[in-house]
Amino acid sequence: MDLTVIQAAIPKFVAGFKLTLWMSFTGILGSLIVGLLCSLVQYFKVPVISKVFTGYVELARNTPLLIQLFFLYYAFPVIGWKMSAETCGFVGLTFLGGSYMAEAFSGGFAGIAPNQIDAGKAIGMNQFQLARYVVFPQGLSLSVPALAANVIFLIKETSIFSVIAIPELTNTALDLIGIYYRSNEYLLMLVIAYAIILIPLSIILTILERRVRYGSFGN
Amino acid sequence: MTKEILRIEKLNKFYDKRQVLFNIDFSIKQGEVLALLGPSGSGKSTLIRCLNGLEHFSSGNLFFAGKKLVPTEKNWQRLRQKIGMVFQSYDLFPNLNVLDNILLGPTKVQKKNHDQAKQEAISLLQRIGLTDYTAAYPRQLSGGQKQRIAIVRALALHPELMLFDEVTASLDPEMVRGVLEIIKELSEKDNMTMIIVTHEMNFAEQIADRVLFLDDGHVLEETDGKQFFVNAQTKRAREFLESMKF
Amino acid sequence: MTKEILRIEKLNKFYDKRQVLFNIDFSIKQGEVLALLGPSGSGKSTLIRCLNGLEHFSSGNLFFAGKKLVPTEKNWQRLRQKIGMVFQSYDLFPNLNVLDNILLGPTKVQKKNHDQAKQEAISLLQRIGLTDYTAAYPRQLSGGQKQRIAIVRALALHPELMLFDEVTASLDPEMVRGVLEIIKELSEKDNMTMIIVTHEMNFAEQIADRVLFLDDGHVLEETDGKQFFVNAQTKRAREFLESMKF
Amino acid sequence: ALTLTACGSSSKSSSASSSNNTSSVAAIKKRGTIKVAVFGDLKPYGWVNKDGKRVGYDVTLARRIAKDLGVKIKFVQVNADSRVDALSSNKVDLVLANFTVTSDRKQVVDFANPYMKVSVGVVSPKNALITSADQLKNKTVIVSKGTTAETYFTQKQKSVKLLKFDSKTQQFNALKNKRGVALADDNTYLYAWAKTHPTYQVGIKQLGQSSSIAPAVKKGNKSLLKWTNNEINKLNKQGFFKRAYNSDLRPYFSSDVKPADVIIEK
Amino acid sequence: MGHLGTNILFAGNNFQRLLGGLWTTIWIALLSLIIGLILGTILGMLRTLKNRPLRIVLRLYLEFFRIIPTVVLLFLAYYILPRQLNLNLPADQVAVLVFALWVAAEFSDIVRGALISVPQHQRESGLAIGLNHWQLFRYVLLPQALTLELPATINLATRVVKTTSLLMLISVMDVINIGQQIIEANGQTHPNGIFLIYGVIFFFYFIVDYSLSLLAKKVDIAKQH
Ligand SMILES: Nc1ncnc2c1ncn2[C@@H]1O[C@H](COP(=O)(O)OP(=O)(O)OP(=O)(O)O)[C@@H](O)[C@H]1O
Ligand SMILES: Nc1ncnc2c1ncn2[C@@H]1O[C@H](COP(=O)(O)OP(=O)(O)OP(=O)(O)O)[C@@H](O)[C@H]1O
Ligand SMILES: [Mg+2]
Ligand SMILES: [Mg+2]
Repeated sequence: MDLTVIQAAIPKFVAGFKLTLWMSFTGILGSLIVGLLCSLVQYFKVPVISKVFTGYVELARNTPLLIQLFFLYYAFPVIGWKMSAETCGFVGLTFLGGSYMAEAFSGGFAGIAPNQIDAGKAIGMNQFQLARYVVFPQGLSLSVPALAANVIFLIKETSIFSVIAIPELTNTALDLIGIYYRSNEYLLMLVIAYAIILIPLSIILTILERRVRYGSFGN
Repeated sequence: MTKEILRIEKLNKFYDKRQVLFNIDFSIKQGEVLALLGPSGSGKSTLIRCLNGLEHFSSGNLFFAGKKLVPTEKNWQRLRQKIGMVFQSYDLFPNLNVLDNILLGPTKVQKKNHDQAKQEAISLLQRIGLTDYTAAYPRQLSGGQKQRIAIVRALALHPELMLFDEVTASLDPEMVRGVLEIIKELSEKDNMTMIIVTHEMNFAEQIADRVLFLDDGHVLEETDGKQFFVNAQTKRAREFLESMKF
Repeated sequence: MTKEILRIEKLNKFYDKRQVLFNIDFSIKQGEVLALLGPSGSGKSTLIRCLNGLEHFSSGNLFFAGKKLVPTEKNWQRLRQKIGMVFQSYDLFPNLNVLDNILLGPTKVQKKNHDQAKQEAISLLQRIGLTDYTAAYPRQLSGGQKQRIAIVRALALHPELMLFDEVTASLDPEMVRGVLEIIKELSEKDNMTMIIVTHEMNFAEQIADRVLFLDDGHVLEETDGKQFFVNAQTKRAREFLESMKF
Repeated sequence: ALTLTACGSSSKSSSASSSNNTSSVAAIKKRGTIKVAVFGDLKPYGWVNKDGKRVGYDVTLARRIAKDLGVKIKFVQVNADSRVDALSSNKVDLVLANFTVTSDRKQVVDFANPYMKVSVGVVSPKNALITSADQLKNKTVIVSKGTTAETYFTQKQKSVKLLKFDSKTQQFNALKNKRGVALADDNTYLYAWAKTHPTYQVGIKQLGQSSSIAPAVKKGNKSLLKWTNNEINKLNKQGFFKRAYNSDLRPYFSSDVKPADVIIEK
Repeated sequence: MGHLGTNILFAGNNFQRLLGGLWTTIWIALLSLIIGLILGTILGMLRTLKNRPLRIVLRLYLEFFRIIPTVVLLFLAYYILPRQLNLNLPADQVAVLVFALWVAAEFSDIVRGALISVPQHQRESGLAIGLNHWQLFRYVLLPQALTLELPATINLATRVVKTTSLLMLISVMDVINIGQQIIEANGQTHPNGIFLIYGVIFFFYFIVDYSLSLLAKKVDIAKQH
């Protein structure tokens, strides 16, 4: 282990670190939006669109991100659709993550006790009021654990972006290894970098989950 | 003759192909208390849930205050504001505190003035002796307290008819009394019209003006309250009453 | 004098720092039926669970058939074969059918001969009228049937003492009677020694030789069965009895 | 991080000491197979043809070496950036994957005698041909990770933006998708690639110094190094490389490329 | 379809080669699952014990595999393991090792969750008929946990299959690597072949994983009845 090697590589890792964070952030945000939209459409059984979304969820969930990225980055330009690597990464992560988030939200909505829905109806709520005051607030808190797991999962998935030449953390490490042949140092730095992102995040999410599980609604 | 609040004609209900309610006919007048009794699985819950559209009946008619209901979702939703219902499961919304649980219906559904609704809610809470719990969350309450608040939540909409489906069945025995007393007071002091499903035979005996005895989805008998418990008409009902005592 | 089966001396129980049982003393003789009554949270379940080591008591002694128990896990496990217990929750193993539920104890724990154990199990099922359900799985049974089988499962180990903790509390009212009748028969025909926690006061009145009334973790009174219900010694017990009737 | 705590630099800790050299000539012979790292997508050096067979100039050399050693051959497909690790982790005995000799690499592996000449070239579309390095300033150039082209730009022309890929397939696809103005790699494969892609041309034939390509063994593997050196010399004398050029390379090159541009003959 | 280069798929033995690659993918996934599930069950059981140091060690193990991306794990095992531990395995075995350890970590959490969600009264009624701890595990807790965790297990299996796509990065000749060889070998004759080949691979993965997902849904629904 050579400290000077590590020191010299820090700026590059910092750049990769920032990019990993940024790509994760945008991709997860996109996933949450897509997932919420999908799950709402599915919850209200909007005709036709809900079928289309179900198809999308199955397709995205059951194929590897790697292939999805290959398609976006290498195959689509052949038929004339060309996006930058970053856009491909964002679209790919959102495509995959949206389906995972949709499942998480749907799971939450489905987990609401039927007597809660009955109780809402019994005081005269209409569909929209039910969604707004019963399904949504309770479903969201029920889906928190699954959402949290997806957040971690999606951040890890950004490591695959190296195949489309996005210089995020994993790509940075592999590149440095290719140039300077210091696998021990660079892989160690890589592991540490992921740990710096994921350990605190995982702790925060666990606390959040526990909060929600013990139903500390409103306080 | 007092006003008829609700009437059911030839109500039939199927779950898939299985019929669970057969040609149910009955009506209830203003201020009356109707007890719905019968063995487990006889269709009591299904019937009472049909009355406010939580289950859709397969055929038959429902008249409310003399007017026939056209069973669209919109009409049901309007009707439900006039029919309060309390269930066996503690069904308060866990994400709202006691006051917000009570206010949700009046302010969001009926769009009443918030301050006025709040004043009214607090006076209802006073009546059941739970003003201290205005800001508490459901999980901080005992089962008996939750059920009393569920009753208040239904009352806050000023219903013309209240439905109670085994509201004490999940309660600790010592909690039962408090809840039943509220219901009794509602009938006696407020002259509230009510349909009650219960397994507390002593309670039913004290409160019911009339008893509808259900077995296997059929109304086996419809008898005056006092008479039913002393001398039920059908053998099945007498057997049932017997099994409820140890 | 008949043989003493179980004796408890100065039993204290803490959950963390909170004491929930205080200096409990009592004993039960062969063939006796002891009813453990008291309000919710008074410590009935905790006490009965201490008797077969599902909870570890913090101090005190337990004597079984005159011998003091050294409370190691091994000794508890041995003792549990002599003390049958049935809970409020239907506690059959859902992954095993009725027969296997009953046979698990005799064959795996007591290493009895499988065929012999099976014969015995079937004759027990006969007694409760459920031979048809030998191969059924718990989910195919009603609550009452499950509880009766849970009793048989405990009996299959030939216990010298049976503990019942509110075994009818989660049952549909019509199911209650069947289960209580089995328990009554066990006492009357088989002269089984039993400790019973129940909220069915009528039942307790009929079956209890002696009543231990608990309140807040203290034994408030220990009274002869007949006398307790007619004329309880303490005011607290009389209030309690009152609250149980509607 | 468990595995990483107690390690020295990769080169030192992993040098093959003579006592437990699992890639010595004797060890290979005893094992009966030699493991050789080759490319799988670098036509015409190491690639898999339509029938799924490994072919190419490097592959032909590898097969010959195995034959002369009297052992079977096992190919391990690598990418440019994993060639060093493949050796130092004992994944392979020998690298024959168009491995350019550089002073950096000499620190971490041992090169045998070279068998090919090479320098960094730049290929670009004919309609926007890049002919001098100056044209690349602030433009995006496509490279493969761990190649001499990458190193060249990283060290000598910092103003060029690099888009770095794992495999040759990916980098050429990226060029076709116009993800950069040009692609830099060893001129030897650019010649071949340009021939089959007539809208492209190798506008810069040589950037920086010319260097050579050689077989590589794990640092300190004297036994296999010595054997390979002798082998290369012997094959040279026998005209093996010329024959290999004619069969494996010439069909893929355009006519302006001469054997002397590529192979080394003494 | 002609311009998309359908014939590239059936030229030579291309299709068989792709299927061969798919088989590599599947056997690696399958073997890792088998090893991982067995190991995970044992670890999951150990994690319910009250032994604190043991639980901490197993928790660290779980977190390590949960936090480090699989690509990185593969590189670590492929390049670092041989040097530091002198354990030199071929790429496919490295893949099985990494995936099995990863599956074991994830599965131990599933098993643990299922075990502790077996209702408390099941545990107690087991004790009440005199079962010892091992008998309790063997006859009561484990069988119930196994049915509880079946859908989660199948979901894990789909993730393993998907993650095999990373094998190309450590030189395993999986379906994607072979697909790239075919694209490269036919590059100038079928410029659009890339679309078709990736499409076929996409479809392969989808078929395998979608059938697994359907199975998981079915099991889940069956469980609710
Ligand atoms: N959602 C449903 N789908 C199919 N069948 C149902 C459904 N709900 C109830 N049933 C059946 O309808 C019949 C009547 O049930 P219901 O719950 O109305 O009985 P009940 O008289 O309220 O019984 P209990 O006293 O146990 O509450 C039963 O046979 C029940 O199995
Ligand atoms: N696991 C536990 N941890 C902490 N406190 C407990 C626990 N179990 C019970 N308690 C407390 O011990 C006291 C006695 O509880 P216990 O369940 O024995 O009462 P009970 O008489 O059986 O009541 P019920 O009639 O409701 O079953 C209660 O105050 C309860 O809150
Ligand atoms: Mg009901
Ligand atoms: Mg209790």
